[in-house]
This record gives sequence, C-alpha cells and structure tokens, in this order.
Amino acid sequence: MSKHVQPPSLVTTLAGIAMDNPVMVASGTFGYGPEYADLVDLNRLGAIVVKGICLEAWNGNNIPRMIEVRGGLINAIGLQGPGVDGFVETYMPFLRQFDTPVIVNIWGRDEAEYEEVAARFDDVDGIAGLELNISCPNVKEGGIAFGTDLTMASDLIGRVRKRTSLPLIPKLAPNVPQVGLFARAAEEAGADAISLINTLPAMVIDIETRRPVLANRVGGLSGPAIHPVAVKQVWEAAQAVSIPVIGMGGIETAADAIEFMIAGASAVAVGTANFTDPTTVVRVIDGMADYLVRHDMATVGELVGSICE
Amino acid sequence: MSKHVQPPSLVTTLAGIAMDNPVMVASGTFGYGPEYADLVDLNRLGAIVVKGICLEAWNGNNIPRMIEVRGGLINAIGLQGPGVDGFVETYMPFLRQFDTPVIVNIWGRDEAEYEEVAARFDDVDGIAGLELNISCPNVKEGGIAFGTDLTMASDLIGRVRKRTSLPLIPKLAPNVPQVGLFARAAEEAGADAISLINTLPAMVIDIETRRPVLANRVGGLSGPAIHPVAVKQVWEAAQAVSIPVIGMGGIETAADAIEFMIAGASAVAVGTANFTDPTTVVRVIDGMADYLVRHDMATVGELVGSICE
Amino acid sequence: MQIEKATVKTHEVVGGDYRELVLNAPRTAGSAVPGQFVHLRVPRLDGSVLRRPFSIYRARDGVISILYKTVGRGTEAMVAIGGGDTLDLIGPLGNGFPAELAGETPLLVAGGYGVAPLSFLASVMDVRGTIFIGGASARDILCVGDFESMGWTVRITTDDGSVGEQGLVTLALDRWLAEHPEAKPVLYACGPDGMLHAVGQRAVAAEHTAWLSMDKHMGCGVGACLACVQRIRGEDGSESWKRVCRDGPVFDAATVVWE
Amino acid sequence: MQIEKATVKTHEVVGGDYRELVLNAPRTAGSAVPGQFVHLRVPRLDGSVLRRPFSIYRARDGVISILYKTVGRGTEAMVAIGGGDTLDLIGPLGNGFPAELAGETPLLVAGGYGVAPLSFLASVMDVRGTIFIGGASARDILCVGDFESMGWTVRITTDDGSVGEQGLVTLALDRWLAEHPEAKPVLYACGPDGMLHAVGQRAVAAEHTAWLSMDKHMGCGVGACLACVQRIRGEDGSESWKRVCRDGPVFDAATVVWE
Ligand SMILES: Cc1cc2nc3c(=O)[nH]c(=O)nc-3n(C[C@H](O)[C@H](O)[C@H](O)COP(=O)(O)OP(=O)(O)OC[C@H]3O[C@@H](n4cnc5c(N)ncnc54)[C@H](O)[C@@H]3O)c2cc1C
Ligand SMILES: Cc1cc2nc3c(=O)[nH]c(=O)nc-3n(C[C@H](O)[C@H](O)[C@H](O)COP(=O)(O)OP(=O)(O)OC[C@H]3O[C@@H](n4cnc5c(N)ncnc54)[C@H](O)[C@@H]3O)c2cc1C
Ligand SMILES: Cc1cc2nc3c(=O)[nH]c(=O)nc-3n(C[C@H](O)[C@H](O)[C@H](O)COP(=O)(O)O)c2cc1C
Ligand SMILES: Cc1cc2nc3c(=O)[nH]c(=O)nc-3n(C[C@H](O)[C@H](O)[C@H](O)COP(=O)(O)O)c2cc1C
Ligand code: FES
Ligand code: FES
Repeated sequence: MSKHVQPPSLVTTLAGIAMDNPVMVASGTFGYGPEYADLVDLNRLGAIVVKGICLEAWNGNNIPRMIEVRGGLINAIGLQGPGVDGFVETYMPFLRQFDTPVIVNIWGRDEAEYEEVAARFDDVDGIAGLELNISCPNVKEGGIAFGTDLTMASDLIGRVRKRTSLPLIPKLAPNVPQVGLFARAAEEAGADAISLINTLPAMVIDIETRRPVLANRVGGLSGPAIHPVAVKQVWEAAQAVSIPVIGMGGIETAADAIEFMIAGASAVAVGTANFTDPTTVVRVIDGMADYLVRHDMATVGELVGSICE
Repeated sequence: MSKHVQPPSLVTTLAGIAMDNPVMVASGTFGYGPEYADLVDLNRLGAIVVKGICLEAWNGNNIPRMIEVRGGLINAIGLQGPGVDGFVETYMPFLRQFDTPVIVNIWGRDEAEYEEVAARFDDVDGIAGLELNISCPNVKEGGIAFGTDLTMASDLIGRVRKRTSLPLIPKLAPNVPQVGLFARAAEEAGADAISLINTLPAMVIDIETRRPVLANRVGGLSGPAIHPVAVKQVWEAAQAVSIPVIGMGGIETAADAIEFMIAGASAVAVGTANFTDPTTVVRVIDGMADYLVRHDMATVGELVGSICE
Repeated sequence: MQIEKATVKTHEVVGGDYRELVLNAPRTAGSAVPGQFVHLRVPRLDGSVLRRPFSIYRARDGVISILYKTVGRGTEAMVAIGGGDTLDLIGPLGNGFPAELAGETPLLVAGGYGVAPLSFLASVMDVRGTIFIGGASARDILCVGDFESMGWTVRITTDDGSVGEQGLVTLALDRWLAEHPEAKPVLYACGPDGMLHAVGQRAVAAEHTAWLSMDKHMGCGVGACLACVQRIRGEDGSESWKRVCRDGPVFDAATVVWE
Repeated sequence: MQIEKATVKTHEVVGGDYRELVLNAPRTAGSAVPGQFVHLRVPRLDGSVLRRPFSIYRARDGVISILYKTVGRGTEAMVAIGGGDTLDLIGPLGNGFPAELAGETPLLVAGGYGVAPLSFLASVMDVRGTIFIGGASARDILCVGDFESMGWTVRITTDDGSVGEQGLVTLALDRWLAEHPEAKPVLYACGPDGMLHAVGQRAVAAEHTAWLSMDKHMGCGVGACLACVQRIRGEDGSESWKRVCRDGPVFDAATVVWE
C-alpha cells in the first residue's frame, strides 16, 4: 500500500519554466499547436515545442520528405516554416489561449541569423523558452554542422545567450562519440537546459530505381528504432552537466519516458509517436503518474536520475 | 528478356581476397565457423569473418550480455575469445577444410597489442585477411576509443600496417559525424579496404529495478533498426575513398544488401540476421543473383556504387 | 476530425487486389464529405510508426467504407483485418471536394482506387454526368455499377484493352471534350499523379474548373509534419508548399504547380 | 541440429498461463534427448530479431511438444499460433542430460516450466524415483499426472500452499535427504536460477551428483554469439564462461560458479 495518500505530483520546473508535468511534444512532430488541437487537450501537455522557426519564411526540401522504415521513419522536411513574423502572427494568438508553456524551436542559416531569430522572440508575449536547434540533419546551412563541432556549438550558444533573456535550450546532435562534451560546452556557454536527441542521419535507396528515396537524399531517423541510442546519450549528457536535460527519441509508452527520467532527464518529449497515436502524450503522462504511485514516489523529481548502477 | 544468357557472376575480389560472392558473415555473429556449420553450407559464403580475437584468451563482460529491443538487439559481449593461439589451434584446422576465405577480426587493449596480434597472424596458414576492430563499444580498453578519434585511428592503422602483409580492413565506428574523414584516414594509413558499421552505442534501463539491463550498462545496437543509418555511413565512406568498402548493419534480405552495394559497398556482411534466420546469407546471395538477372547485369560489380543521384 | 475506434462490419474482396472494408464509425460517418479521408492505424503492423490514408468511399448510417488496393507492407497486413478487430482511425480528414458543384455538367476522372471518393461524390450530387474510369486492366476498373445505378454515364479505358477502350483515361476524356466544344464541364479527378497532371493541363488549357485530389505520402495526416506537401500557386502568383492532408487533398488544378 | 519447418498439431492451455504446443517435427523428434531444447522463431513477432528457446517436453513418432508459460512479448505472441502456422525452429540444441543415469535413485527437482524436460527425462529412465515440483501456487504445478502414470513419487510444494506443502521445493528435498541419509541419489534439476543454486549447494555439500539445466537469455542458440554464458570451473580449477546453449544447458553442479 502506498505511503502517499495524495496523488503524486508531476509538477516540473525546468530552466525556470513551470510545467504541470514533464511530458512535452517534440519539435516538428506537433506543428504549431492547432493541428492536433481537435485530438489532444493542449492544456494537458507539459509544454508545446513548435516546429523549427527561422528568420524568414522557409520552403524546406523537395518531396518525398518522409519514408517509413523498420521501427521508425526518416524525415527530411528541411525546416519548412513561416518565419518569425509569420509564426507570431498566425499561431501565437491561438497558443496564448492555453496554459501550456510554448517553447519555440529556432534555427538560422548562420550564426548571425540564429542570434537575430533569438533576439526577435524576446518581446513576444507568451513564449516560455527557446530550443536552439543545432542538430537538424536536413538543411545544408545551419543545423547539424553546429551540433557536431564543439567550438562552433559553444561559440553559437554563447552568442545567442547574449541576445535573449528567455530560457535557452540547445538541442544536441546524437551522432557524436562523446555527447557529454557537447552537453558541458552548452552549459558553460550559458544554456539553461539541453535537449536531446535529434534524429540520426540516415538514408534509404530504392533498389529498383537506384535513387535515394528522399529528395534530400539523407534524412533523420526517429521512432522506436533510436530509443536505446537516445537513452544512452541522455544518460551520458545528464552525468556531464548540472542543468536539466530533456530526453527524447522513440518514446511510445510511459515506460519509454520513465527510462529517460531514470537515466537523468528532468523532462521528456514525444515525437514520432504523435503520428502513430496522438493520444501518446496523455497516455505517457497518466502512465507516469501510475508508476509513481506504484513505486511510492511523491514527486516526479524522485525519478530523475534515479538509476542504480 | 535478359541480354545475358550466362548466369550473372557474383565473383568479387576485395583487397586481394578472391571470393565467390560478396556476401560475408559479420564478426561476432557467426562464432568461429563450426557453430553454424550444421545449418549453413560454409562453402557458399563469400567469406567468414570470425569473432574478435586478441592476444590472450579474454573473458569478456559479465552477464546479461544481450537484450532484444524494437527492431534489433543490444549486445555487450565484451569480446570474449580464445586469444590468438587458442583460435589458431582450436578453429583453424576446421576452417581450412573449406574454400571460403577466413578473415580474422582482431583487437588489442593498446596499440602495441593490436600490432602484436596482427603480426602473429602473418605466418598462420589459411588466413585471408585481418579486420581491425577499432569500433567495439563494449570494452574499456581498445575498441571504440580508437575508432572515434581521427589521430588515434590513423596512427593505429599505420602501425598495424607495418606489422602485417595480410589485407588489412579497419572496421569503422558509426557514431561519428563525418565518417568520410575516418575512411580517408584509414586509406591513407595503408588500409586495403574498410568495413562499417559496427554497432551503435545504446542502453536499456529496467524501469522496475532502475538498473541498466546489461551488466556492462552500455552495449551496441544492431539489426534492422540501424540499417538506414548504416546505408548513409557506407554511402559517405564509399565516396571518400577508392579502396573497397564492406557494408553491414541490419541486413535481413537481399534488398537490404543490394542497397549497400548501390550505395558503394563492394561487399556486405550479415550479422544479427544470422540469429533470426541462419539461412539469411544464402537467401541474400541467391536474391542478389536474381536481382542481377532481372536488371540485366552480368556481374555484381555493375551494382557497386551504381546510385543515381 | 476525431480519433475513432471502429469495429469491422465486413471486409471483402471486390476484385483483383482490391478490397472493401466496411467499418462502424458513427462519428466519422456523421460528418464526412466526399474527398475526405481517414488515417488508419493498421493493426498488427508491428514496428510500423505511420498510419495509412484512405479516401472515404461511403459514409452513411454510422458506417463508412474504404476501398483499398494491396500495394505494400501496410495494405498487405490489412488483408488480415477480421471481424474481431477494432481499428483506430483519425477522420474525417482533409478539405473534400467543394460542396458547391458549379458548372453545367460534372466530369469525373478516376484512376484505380481513385473511383472511391468520386463514387461518394457522385452520390451526393444533384446532377448526373459522366465518369471516366481508367486502369491497367479489367481488374482495376471498379465501382462501375455504383455509377450506372445512379444514372451516370460510364466511360472505361484500360491500358491493355481488356475492358472498355484501350488507352489512357485521357483518350476518352479528350474525345468527350472534342465532342462537346460548347460544354462548360467541371472536372473532378482522383488517381495517380500522372493522370492528375494530364487532366489538370487539359482543364487549364480549356479554362474549365478542375478539382484534383492529390495522393502524397503522409506522416501525421493532420497538418503537423509537413511531409505531404504539394507546390501550389497562390492568388498573388507566389508558390508555396501546401499540406495535402489539411489544405487538400483537393486542389484547384489552376493552382497546382507541376515539377 | 537442423532448421526444421514444423506444422502445428495442437496448441492447448494446460492450466493458468501455461500452454502445450505440439508440432510435427520429425527430424527434431527423431534425434532429441531429454534436456535438449528448440530455438523457435515466433511467428508474427515483427521487429523481433531473436528466437525463443524452449525445452523439449516430448519427442516421439515424429512429433515434439513444448510446454510454455506466457511471460513477455514473445510468449504472448505465441498464444496466437494456430493450426495453419508453419513454425521455423532450430533443434535439437544443447547437450541434454547425461545418458548414463548413474546412482541409486534419481531425484528430479522442477520449478515452473522446468518440469518439461524432466518429464521427458523420466520417460526414458529405466528406474523410477521421486520428483519434487515447486511453484508459486497450484497453477504453476504441471505434469503431475505424467510422473504418476510412470510410477514416480511426486512431492509438491507451493509458495502459497494452494496445493501440496507450503514452502520452497528445497523444503521437501531437504526432508527427503534427511530421511534417506544413506541414499546415493543423483539429482536432476530445472527451474529458476535461485532454485538451481539451492539444489546445487545441497548436492555439492552432500557429495551427490547433480545435473542442473540452466536458463539464460539466448541469442543464436548454437554457440556463436556468447550471450548465454555461465561461469564454470574446469578440472584444473580455472574458471571460464561456457555457453549454456552449446556446452549446456545441463551442467554438473560441482562445476557451476555462482555469483
Ligand atoms: C488522401 C489519400 C487517399 C488515399 N485513398 C486511397 C484509397 O481510397 N484506396 C487505396 O487503396 N489507397 C489510397 N491511398 C493510397 C494509400 O494510402 C497507399 O496505397 C498506402 O498507404 C500504401 O501503404 P503500404 O504500406 O501498403 O505501402 P508501402 O509502399 O509499403 O508504404 C510505405 C509508406 O509509403 C506510404 N505510401 C505508399 N504508397 C502511397 C500512396 N500511393 N499514397 C500515399 N502514401 C503512400 C505509406 O503510407 C507508408 O507510409 C490514398 C492516399 C492518400 C494520400
Ligand atoms: C534452455 C532453455 C529452455 C527453456 N525452456 C522453457 C520451457 O520449456 N518453457 C518455457 O515456458 N520457457 C522456457 N524457457 C524460457 C523461455 O525461453 C522464456 O520464457 C522466453 O524466451 C521469454 O520470451 P518473451 O519474449 O515472452 O519474454 P521477454 O521478457 O519479452 O523476452 C525478452 C528477451 O529475453 C529473453 N528471455 C526472457 N526471459 C527469459 C528466460 N527465462 N530464459 C531465457 N531467455 C529469456 C527472451 O528470449 C527475449 O530474447 C527456456 C529457456 C532456456 C534458456
Ligand atoms: C517530421 C519530423 C520533423 C522534425 N522537425 C524538427 C524541427 O523542426 N526541429 C527540431 O529540433 N527537431 C525536429 N525533429 C526531431 C524531433 O523533435 C525529435 O528530436 C526526434 O524526432 C526524436 O524523437 P522521436 O523519436 O520521438 O521522434 C523532427 C522530427 C520529425 C520526425
Ligand atoms: C553479438 C554480437 C557480437 C559482435 N561481436 C563483434 C566483434 O567481435 N567484432 C566486431 O568487429 N564486431 C562485432 N559485432 C558487430 C557486427 O559484426 C556488426 O558490425 C553489427 O552487428 C552490425 O551488423 P548487423 O546489424 O547485421 O548485426 C558484433 C555484433 C553482435 C550482434
Ligand atoms: S501528413 Fe503531416 S502535414 Fe500532411
Ligand atoms: S545463445 Fe549464442 S552462444 Fe549461446
């Protein structure tokens, strides 16, 4: 029988952002909010992370942009988006209706653009934080080049840090041998939290036409296939820093999310599974609460980094 | 109708090793030969790559050493093996009975040991080549530390090169952002071919006990889950070098193998799928021959690097 | 749009590789309009993360049906769907064909399973017109009875001439257009890209309105992932990617930018 | 050892979470000895790369059977195995219990599905002895009739006392050993690690021979991957990892090194 008569608390404060629970939706898999609003109660989400935004409207890649593979999918959307103004005008009035913190995923084609985008959100009402995408495998400029070079990553984060007063959350690339170094560099450069993993660079070739299936040739692998890789990277990153870590990659069930938290994540994000089953986030939140009851934990914080080694 | 009345030729010469076909078995997934001999005709294989061998008998890791995950498995065997003498005495007499080239996968705890192991095989009869494992995620010493540091990789390959006259095939780590750099470094250091990918570092935590499932905590992910990551890495590596590339990672069908060849691999290796279905290698060989007929190719060489971009 | 758990009413082969799956899905059935689709989670397709989109073929009395062709992993797994299954679907999705059926006479142009939404469309139209159905061979010509029983004129073409006229569906369409130089038809087309392109070109050239229902690989199905996009020309002439799942699947041929 | 495509003869619940799966597998049946196992590819377990190992429960007249408990993904998927399925298995694998059944009287000790190979063993032994069957509760006590009909003495223990004596199986075994101080039994045990350890300790202390059939997570099942290893002491006292799938699953208790 449980010691705690009260239901367990999932309340999480992350990089100063107050959330009802630590379960967010991952950038690029939940649009800008309205797309899933008929299917998911947006007020239940820990936070909404919107699709990557850069300075001006951006076309993204040619099609095909997505292909299913065993245990996941590969996407090469290429960060299509409405730009800062388009996003703020079109989507912020909608998003402000909810109590859920809004985190904007941002990117730029070069450092100056990253800085500029970040700065532009400083006086936008209703933005809880910025996720700095330095790990997108699907754009030529910006993206993963920053996330796989320690000096560039550190320099970029430091510059952006100076231009925003919002909580800053660099999103790290998974395809590096020692992600702890990147985590620490981010912390030292002034990040308030880090998130990982972004998709793994991957490729499919159609053997009949002998052409890459995706127009961009290379894309990013997401979904259950990458989950154990993500857990390992989150575990390593969390050991390297004292700022909070947001874990993501292949979450389909509460168990998958709990695994990240035990590994050291203070919050998690559901990505690809939104496509498979839009109720995933809610199932994960409820399942996490059940787990806390079953394991006699009063707060979700007890779970974070509770790995026994 | 096919132009070629002759059945297509799968004959492949790779780093001077003459093989009936380009389909090998991957190190660590086929033991030392006898284990699968009742189930698979060893004479059909393009080559047998045996489990990693170091100087002396080596215990490997504690158990559990393997866990199934969605789309693959994670292993942390930790390179248990009989050492050079044990291998040569116990297994070479058996292996010499077959026409199939034997490639020995070797590793050491430090550079000197790598050199020493390589040198020891120079006068062993019946060895066709050495695969240099610089990418095992499951041992503290040696292994992946070499495969993720360009200078170390290059230096190690150069040293081993001086100590062996056998074809030398460094096996590259997948968890680096620019595998082409490692491929080129290997070529410049004197490699005759390269092979990739080894397993992706990964981890599973039991959420009930909150302990890592594998005794070694971290292991390597293999199987279909990693296939599209492997295709991308092989494609990049093949573009970077003129020596042949051996592609592996998640091959279950002839189509998976053909994808590697189109991406630029001159040969492929079947790993985890041997466990799922020991007839995989033979199915892949037969399926590849069928594909060549269907696509009017006289030799498997026409397939190599035939990607249309 | 909602998530609905639908039970299986019937599931039958309708010829060749085509099957009709009839589902109890009252909420979807209650609001669906022709041209909309459902995004179906294929049961027992382990290791699969994406749903599969299918046009709504019929929607009435709490029941919807889809007409599908087995073409790959997902649709092949669908064959095993049986009476005991509860299917998870999201629907109805997409814009559907415009409700206002302007123009003198509707011309429907279907390729393969493209007849499904057009049959639904025909069933709600006040006027009758002509449907052009094309396919590789007799096996791919579906729903002929649907249209005939509703009083539509049916023109069939097949690549191999095994039924109807031999040739592409545009052959029959071109003849119709030539024979009716004064007509002001509105075209509604659903089928493979090549067919849509050909139909669209003819309509634009002749200044007829044509509504094309596009078929693009989909991720989310609701407009969130930007996988399913089609290049569309806006009123100001600027081009941008529109989401087939949410802004479409039906687009005005005059706005579609072909590669 | 061979790959065999086995058709399903019967598949029935034998109580609680346990089922018996009977397969036409003439080649495996023809050569299997007690203590050997088959490595089964579970059908429709998409995304799964590993087979599942099961002891051979019966092997006769071209037919083998296994007795399994549903404990996870794979065994749960096995529940759906039906008459139409052809199963892919590798077998017979492992060393099996030593053919030479030395000693005065055999004592078999089983935990849960561990009775399966012991029932097979009992059926080929010339002498009769005692079988100790332990389990969590009545539901976990299987094959009692098998042994009784062969003339064996059956001692049952359950954790909850719902059938037989309440307590661990070693309780009954200890009493037997105390009551027969002069006996020279040979022990054969199959069950969870904890039970094997307890049985092994008693045997080693009393200098009785004990054969333990170990249950370790397996990859290949044929000795190639080194996943399933158990620490074993050699004749020279040195310890090394042996492969449960190929060097075992049956080991002499005196050689087993416990953590
Ligand atoms: C709006 C819309 C309506 C559709 N209506 C019907 C219908 O009524 N009847 C019917 O039979 N089919 C219809 N389709 C096509 C149907 O979705 C595909 O045939 C199906 O997804 C193929 O899945 P698969 O797993 O069998 O094929 P695979 O090729 O194995 O699928 C691999 C991936 O590609 C996607 N894919 C493959 N072919 C198509 C395609 N032509 N269109 C979209 N995605 C594809 C799959 O969804 C999956 O994600 C429609 C598609 C769209 C976009
Ligand atoms: C030599 C041998 C003989 C066996 N005989 C029987 C038998 O006669 N009847 C029976 O019911 N069970 C038997 N088992 C155990 C049986 O193999 C496992 O219960 C089964 O593999 C569980 O698979 P799962 O997918 O349902 O469980 P999961 O826990 O979902 O499996 C995950 C992975 O762990 C492995 N695994 C999980 N539990 C075990 C276990 N106890 N032993 C080995 N691997 C495990 C699985 O094979 C799989 O690779 C035997 C095991 C061995 C090694
Ligand atoms: C279709 C798609 C689009 C994505 N777009 C973005 C993006 O714009 N910015 C970003 O940082 N990550 C993006 N991602 C990565 C996800 O946010 C997430 O890091 C990744 O998919 C791993 O989580 P998952 O396995 O749960 O999907 C995208 C992923 C997908 C599948
Ligand atoms: C159980 C196991 C043991 C392995 N042992 C070795 C090894 O000793 N040396 C090595 O270079 N690679 C080893 N590998 C890696 C494989 O050779 C191969 O590179 C990898 O598994 C990817 O191929 P796959 O997805 O087809 O399994 C091992 C892989 C597995 C699954
Ligand atoms: S399928 Fe996701 S936006 Fe259309
Ligand atoms: S399971 Fe592979 S060695 Fe035993």
